[in-house]
Amino acid sequence: MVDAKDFASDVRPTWCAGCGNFGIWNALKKALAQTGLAPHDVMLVSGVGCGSKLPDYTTANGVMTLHGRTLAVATGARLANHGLKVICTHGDGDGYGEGGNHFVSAVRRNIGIVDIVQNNRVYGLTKGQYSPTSPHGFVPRTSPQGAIEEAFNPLAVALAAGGTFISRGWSGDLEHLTWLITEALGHRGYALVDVLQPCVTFNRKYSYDWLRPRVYKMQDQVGYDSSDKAAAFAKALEWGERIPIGIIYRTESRPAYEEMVPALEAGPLVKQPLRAKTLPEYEVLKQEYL
Amino acid sequence: MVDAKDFASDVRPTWCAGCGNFGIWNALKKALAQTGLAPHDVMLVSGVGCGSKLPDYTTANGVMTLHGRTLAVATGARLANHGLKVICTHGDGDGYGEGGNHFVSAVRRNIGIVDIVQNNRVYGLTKGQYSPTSPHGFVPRTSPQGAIEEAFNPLAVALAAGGTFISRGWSGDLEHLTWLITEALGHRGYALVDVLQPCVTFNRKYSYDWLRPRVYKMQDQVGYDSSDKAAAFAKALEWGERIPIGIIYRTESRPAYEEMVPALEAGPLVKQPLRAKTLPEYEVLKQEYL
Amino acid sequence: MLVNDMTLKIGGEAGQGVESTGRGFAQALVRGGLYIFGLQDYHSRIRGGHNSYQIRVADHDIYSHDERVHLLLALTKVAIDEHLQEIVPGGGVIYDPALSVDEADLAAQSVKAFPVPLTKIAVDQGSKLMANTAAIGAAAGLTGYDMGVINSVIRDNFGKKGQEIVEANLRVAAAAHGFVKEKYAASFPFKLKKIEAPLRMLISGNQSLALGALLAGCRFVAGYPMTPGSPILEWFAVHSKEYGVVTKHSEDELAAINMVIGAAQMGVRAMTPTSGGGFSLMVEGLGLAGILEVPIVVVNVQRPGPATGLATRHEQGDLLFMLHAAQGEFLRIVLAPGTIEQCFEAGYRAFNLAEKYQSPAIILSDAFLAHSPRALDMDALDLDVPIDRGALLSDEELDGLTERYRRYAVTESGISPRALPGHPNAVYALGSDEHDEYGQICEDVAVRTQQNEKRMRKVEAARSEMKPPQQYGPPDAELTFLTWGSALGPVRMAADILSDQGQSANIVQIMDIWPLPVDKVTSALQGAKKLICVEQNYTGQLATLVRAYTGIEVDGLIRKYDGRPMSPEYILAHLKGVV
Amino acid sequence: MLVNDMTLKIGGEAGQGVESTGRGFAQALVRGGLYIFGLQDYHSRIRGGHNSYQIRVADHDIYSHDERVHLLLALTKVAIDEHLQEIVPGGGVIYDPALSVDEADLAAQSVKAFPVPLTKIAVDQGSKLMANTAAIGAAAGLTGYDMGVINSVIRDNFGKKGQEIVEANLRVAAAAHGFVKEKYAASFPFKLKKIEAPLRMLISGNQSLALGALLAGCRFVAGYPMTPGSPILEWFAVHSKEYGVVTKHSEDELAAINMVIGAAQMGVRAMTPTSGGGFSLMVEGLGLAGILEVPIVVVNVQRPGPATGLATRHEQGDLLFMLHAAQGEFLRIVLAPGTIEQCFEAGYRAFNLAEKYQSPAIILSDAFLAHSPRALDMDALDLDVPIDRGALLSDEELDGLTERYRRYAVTESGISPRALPGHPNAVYALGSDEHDEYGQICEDVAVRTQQNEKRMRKVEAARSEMKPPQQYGPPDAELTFLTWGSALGPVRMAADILSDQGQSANIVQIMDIWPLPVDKVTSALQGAKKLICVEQNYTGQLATLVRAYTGIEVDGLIRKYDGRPMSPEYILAHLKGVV
Ligand SMILES: Cc1ncc(C[n+]2csc(CCOP(=O)(O)OP(=O)(O)O)c2C)c(N)n1
Ligand SMILES: Cc1ncc(C[n+]2csc(CCOP(=O)(O)OP(=O)(O)O)c2C)c(N)n1
Ligand code: SF4
Ligand code: SF4
Ligand SMILES: [Mg+2]
Ligand SMILES: [Mg+2]
Repeated sequence: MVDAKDFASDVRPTWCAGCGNFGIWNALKKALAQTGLAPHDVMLVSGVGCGSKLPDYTTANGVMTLHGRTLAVATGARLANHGLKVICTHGDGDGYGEGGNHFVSAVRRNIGIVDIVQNNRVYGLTKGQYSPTSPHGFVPRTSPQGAIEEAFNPLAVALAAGGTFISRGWSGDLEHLTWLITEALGHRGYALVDVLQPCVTFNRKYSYDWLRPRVYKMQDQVGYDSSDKAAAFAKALEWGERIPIGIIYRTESRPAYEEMVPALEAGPLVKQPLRAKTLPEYEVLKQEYL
Repeated sequence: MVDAKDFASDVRPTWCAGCGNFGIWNALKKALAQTGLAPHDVMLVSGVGCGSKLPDYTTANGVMTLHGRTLAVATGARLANHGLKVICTHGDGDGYGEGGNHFVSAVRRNIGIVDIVQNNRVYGLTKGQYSPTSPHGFVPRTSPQGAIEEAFNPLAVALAAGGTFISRGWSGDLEHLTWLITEALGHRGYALVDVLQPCVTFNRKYSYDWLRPRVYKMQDQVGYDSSDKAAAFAKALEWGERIPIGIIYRTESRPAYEEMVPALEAGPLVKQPLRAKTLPEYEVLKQEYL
Repeated sequence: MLVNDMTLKIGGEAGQGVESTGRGFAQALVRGGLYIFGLQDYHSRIRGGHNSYQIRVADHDIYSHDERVHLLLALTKVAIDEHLQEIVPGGGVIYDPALSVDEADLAAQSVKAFPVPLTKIAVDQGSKLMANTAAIGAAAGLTGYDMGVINSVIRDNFGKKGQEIVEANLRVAAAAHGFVKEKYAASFPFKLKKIEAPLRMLISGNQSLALGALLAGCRFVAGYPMTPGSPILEWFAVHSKEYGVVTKHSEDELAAINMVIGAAQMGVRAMTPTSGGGFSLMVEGLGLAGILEVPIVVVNVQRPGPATGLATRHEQGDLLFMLHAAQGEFLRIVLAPGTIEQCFEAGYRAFNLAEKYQSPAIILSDAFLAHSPRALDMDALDLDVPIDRGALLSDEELDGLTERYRRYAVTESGISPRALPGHPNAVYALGSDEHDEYGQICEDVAVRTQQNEKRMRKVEAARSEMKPPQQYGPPDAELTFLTWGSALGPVRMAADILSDQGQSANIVQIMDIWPLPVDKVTSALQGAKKLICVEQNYTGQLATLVRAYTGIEVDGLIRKYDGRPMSPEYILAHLKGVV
Repeated sequence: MLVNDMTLKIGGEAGQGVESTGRGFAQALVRGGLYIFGLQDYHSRIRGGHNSYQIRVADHDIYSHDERVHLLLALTKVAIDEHLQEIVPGGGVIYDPALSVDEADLAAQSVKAFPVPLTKIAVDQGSKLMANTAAIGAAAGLTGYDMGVINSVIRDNFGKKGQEIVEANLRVAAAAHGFVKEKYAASFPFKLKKIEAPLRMLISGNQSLALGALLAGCRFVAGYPMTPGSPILEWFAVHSKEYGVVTKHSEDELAAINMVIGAAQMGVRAMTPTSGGGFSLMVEGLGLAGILEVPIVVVNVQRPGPATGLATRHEQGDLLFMLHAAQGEFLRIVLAPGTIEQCFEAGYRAFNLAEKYQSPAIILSDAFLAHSPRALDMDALDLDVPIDRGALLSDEELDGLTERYRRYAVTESGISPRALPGHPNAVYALGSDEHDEYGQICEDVAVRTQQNEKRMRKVEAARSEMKPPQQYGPPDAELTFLTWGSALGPVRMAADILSDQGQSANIVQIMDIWPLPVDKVTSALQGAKKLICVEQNYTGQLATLVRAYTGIEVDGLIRKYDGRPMSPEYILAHLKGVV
């Protein structure tokens, strides 16, 4: 049996002590082990940022790509080899800022990727600029005027874009987050796991102490129907004194993108030979030009 | 008095006969005239595509930018000179495909731009590929498998992203579209006018005959409260036998982005001198390095 | 009377079927054993404007169009206004008398007027939509061309519309043919005659490039539509189900190249076609492939810039851009084919080189090459292309791995044996930061130096494998043309004309652009008595490149930057100015 | 005893305040009339790892660090492990005895150990957080430096935290100073002595560049954070309210450059700062500015690639990329400053050149230049910078306009008088397609040719205005260094050392990179007896550029590509290999 420890690598994370990324990392390792996946069954794709260094600290296949391009690389990887479980781990700047267009497209496309967004509501690695999810009025060192825009709401946008698994996790609750990730791993299409992740260095406001009393679990909400879009939209907009975590919306009715691609019916693309047919069968292509 | 004709230029549009862009062009000219704007008061910004050629046929200031970058250029233009009315006219590929990240950001930013999207649900100028708003199953000449993704829903996404004026127009109803654009011109922040625009050459499905019987006007819906987000979300999702047009959601409670920028309190940036202060007042900057 | 040596041109509005008519006639000529070279010219608009399709035909292989037109099929009056000057004395124009053309204008140019009631014939024998078929029939009648092959093309092209439509078109063609043959054929000296010959294909650069890539095992193509690169994406989309290729029209070009990187890292041969503007958006991704050492293929089918420029037209303005795109330094392979055959070759070689050197490979094509069909012998494209996957570790080799896998093992050649993700013995993560041999992020001076040098050693390794320039013509010629890309065709035709005139010229064409095989280029150029560079840009980019690396300065530069392709006449006319 | 000629180095973990401590000490030195050059070195991580801040100090102006360290303030044991080798014999290390350092290791290198209970002193006199202040006090004690200036810096830097904190820090510094002075000062031969001098600034390249741009009237700055370019955006954000600048942290770099284009088209001077990776995303926008002829300024502060590479480190790998970025051909101005003063100059000249030639202008800086502060005389930066808005039509001129305004009027210089949008007499639309004089989309051959030639004429016009290379040293030297960017500093120091050794070397620095002033460069290089190019990349990009355009090939190349800046010692050591 694979154990969570099998997913740790020799490299010590460079995250600040107390960083919420530790919680996400631990939950991911546990969830992978619980799901029975081995390191070689997994492809971790990240971008650039504090959180995006996760694959460097993890024993699993991985690619740390460019800032913002995480989902694009992951989509190509998934289509080339859907035999591997493709999981993205990247920051809110990477996922919703620089990578905003890929985010909306991945949701809409319902590509079979688990997308864990380490949402600390700030740019960590570049030292504290505001991010798309920073609230209006957030004043980073670098911008004394503060953020003028309203915060980006990933859950609501994912819902509007046709998402099929939309959830929020919280890095301060290992057990819940582990469970949430296992659920996401079981989803057939694109699964968003937006994680509340304290950045103890640059975003003092969303600290553990601020978040812990506010979060509450959707699974405890009797009567909540996670397949009801209108209800999900209301929940997605909820923020402040009470912050819902867990699965906001889920439907298994839509096939994943890769299930609909004819060329993938014969199995993962990379396992197929370079040529799908014999050479003479390609000769007929020349007939098109007679 | 300015007349709609004053906004026409000598250049004959190169659009196909029957193209829905004619309706949008005429409505825009009428709306501008009705609003009392003169050609030099207006800055039209577009991208690349059939619809994006509109500024070439119009007498007004204009910039036809790159495919997808319409809103970014327009945002810079607006911040540099909010004395001009900045209006974008661009296709669905430009606005929601290549320009997807700028779309979500402009909505969230609530920058004072009227954004008219010529939504023909196809790539016109590049000859008929599917666009983000093409429905699942749309089969263009170039892609016999058809579109696998679900269509992008601009109204729902704009709502989720915090939009303050979200509307749909229809190029087959000049009067209604003219009215809608005047309303958008009166809005203080970002105003989305997504227009159903038949492409008679590459998208035969969404023809005038298909659309005309389906569209109905929101202003005729007694009891509809366009400031109710939940109701708006439901309306935004409505598509098929009945297609709502008009204002889906509107709030005037949020200031436009440019209203919150300190440097713009003194008036349009371009009207201010290159240096905000006298030379000696800049000398104090050197003190920071002592 | 001149047989099988002429140019036909069809001109009309966008939406009138200029391209399909031109292609149909060209097809008929090829089926009749003739060689043709087709040139398309169209505006960036869907309807209206003026388009044309020009067919140079001969009984021997030809490499480009030229500027003389012998027969114009004018679907509009504008077509005559636009092209009358191009028609040789004694040449003619077929048009519908409804166009109200003044025959005197034609006569003033010694051009013959051949009014033919095309629409009327079409309406009488079939329907109004068949006027173009009438034009084809008329052209056949005038030139004396075989109606059997014309009819075979009509049957094939209208076949899927049903037997009735086919029959009607055949009637229309026959009627127009009969009308013209009787009335005008005797007065037109340029004739076309079917000859016995093996089967030939009528194929363009984009098509042969796609074919080469498919045969190389390309199984993943992502792209965002952009003229003139997108036909390659569309070609794959059309063939995707049959040949098991995943094609993806992505949200933008940033996504396209990054998807391709993801697919290639998994081990699939993957490609993205685009044009310069789309390539601009792929620049960062190119560097990602460079540092990750992931083999990808990017096709840039050039069009005139800057920015949107002239979307449907031709230029070779991106050469130096390809060589230096993206921050930092890393190997990229750049192949610039100049013929349809070379497009095919580049299509498969790019994959082999990319995988061998674990680097991005760029195929730099251009609109002229992409869109212009030429007649090719069937065996000109040998589908049994070599496949070299480079240092790719097999499952068996990985099974035997005993130590931790080092994705970026430092080797003498700079190439590190590659394991595809998924094997339990080779679990590794790689990244866009500088990294150590295992792929772990690492900022050490020694590691940086080692890895940087390892990557850059691949440049020299690849350089030594790059092919020498292609050379054409007598080695001791008075004049040497240096050229690249599709300019080669017109240059070859110009050199032939010069040699017909008793002058001697040879040609050095550089297809393997980067890493520039400096020694091979130097030795190819060293003997040149007078070196003239011909390229389609303003600044003379190839000449600059050659000077930078070989020190050889050209004696003259023939440039063209108006968005239209070179022609032999243009080259000869400008030769006077530069020598 | 050696006075005012030494290097101090502070080393510790990220998060320990290495940078602020180093900067504080450097400030105190500058306030004491000394010249300093500061070198920062840090990892791409927020906490942990090993960072350092090195201060070269002298009584005369200096242009770079060098490799000898005289005094190390070690905040961690790692700092000693990392830097012991750099310390000169007789030099020393200040550290807290809690670090459990083996003094024998130091002694083996003839380095003196100065254990000081920094934390204890801090705790006793103030708080634990003030250990770095103790280190500064200790360094002052050891070098005999004036506590008055140290105290003034403490007062200023801690002032906003309140009087209590200031007092405590002063006590801590004094205690450490007293401790060290008494115990160790006599045994340390390297001393620092305050001298009378005019006020000087301690300023880095990013800061002076921003200042230059602000004074040029830059009122709009958009960018997406990317080290080492983002400090420029942050500088403007901090000063935006006071000086009326609109700053925008945009959704991505594509947005940033396009916002800047929008703002500049409206008439506002606008800029976007980034690094190579961000620049890669701006490539398409650069071409847009090129064809629209909109004056924008783009700053690329280089860091090592490819891709993410070494995010916080240094390289000069993007030179040729800047020259060829984007499809098609158009003018871009490229200025590559090599000193803090030149950063300021580039900051304003870029705007003047951009507006004069209605083109994008790129300032190509680098991490070393951006981050390394140097002491500058107050009048080294003359804020009264010239402003030239080029052919910008005034409201009065527009009032008098009688014919339709032609935005792209064909002129001899290629420059068309520019009207800003908003005037009733000059209503026009422009676009990224090729266009006619009015800005209307146009595909005509003649118009394309005219407009393309018009734009390209600006290249030659700008070329003639580009400054000749900067030259340093005796004209008839035996050795000529060719260099660019921040490599200049170490090259100057190396040349000084050579001349101290009785050899003679001079320097040719090219700041005005593009359009390369070919004649001026040729004449600057022509007399060179032995030409050695020094640059911080693998392939020798400046040498390639110079050869491509002047035909001059360098005799040798000194390169460095490990992510760390050049040093005089490195140059001298490698000189042997290349001459
Ligand atoms: C194209 C590009 N732009 C900018 C950067 C610089 N950059 C690196 S990480 C980062 C932001 C990190 O924020 P986020 O994605 O939220 O991750 P976090 O560090 O907070 O985990 C930025 C802007 C880059 N590497 N590439
Ligand atoms: C970067 C870039 N990619 C691709 C293109 C090619 N292109 C031009 S227009 C267009 C799509 C047009 O579709 P849409 O925006 O919906 O406009 P429409 O023509 O339908 O009005 C594309 C892909 C381009 N000009 N630039
Ligand atoms: S800066 Fe913030 S996000 Fe980054 S490692 Fe530190 S705590 Fe975590
Ligand atoms: S192709 Fe479609 S969108 Fe374009 S002009 Fe024609 S009808 Fe209009
Ligand atoms: Mg973050
Ligand atoms: Mg469209």
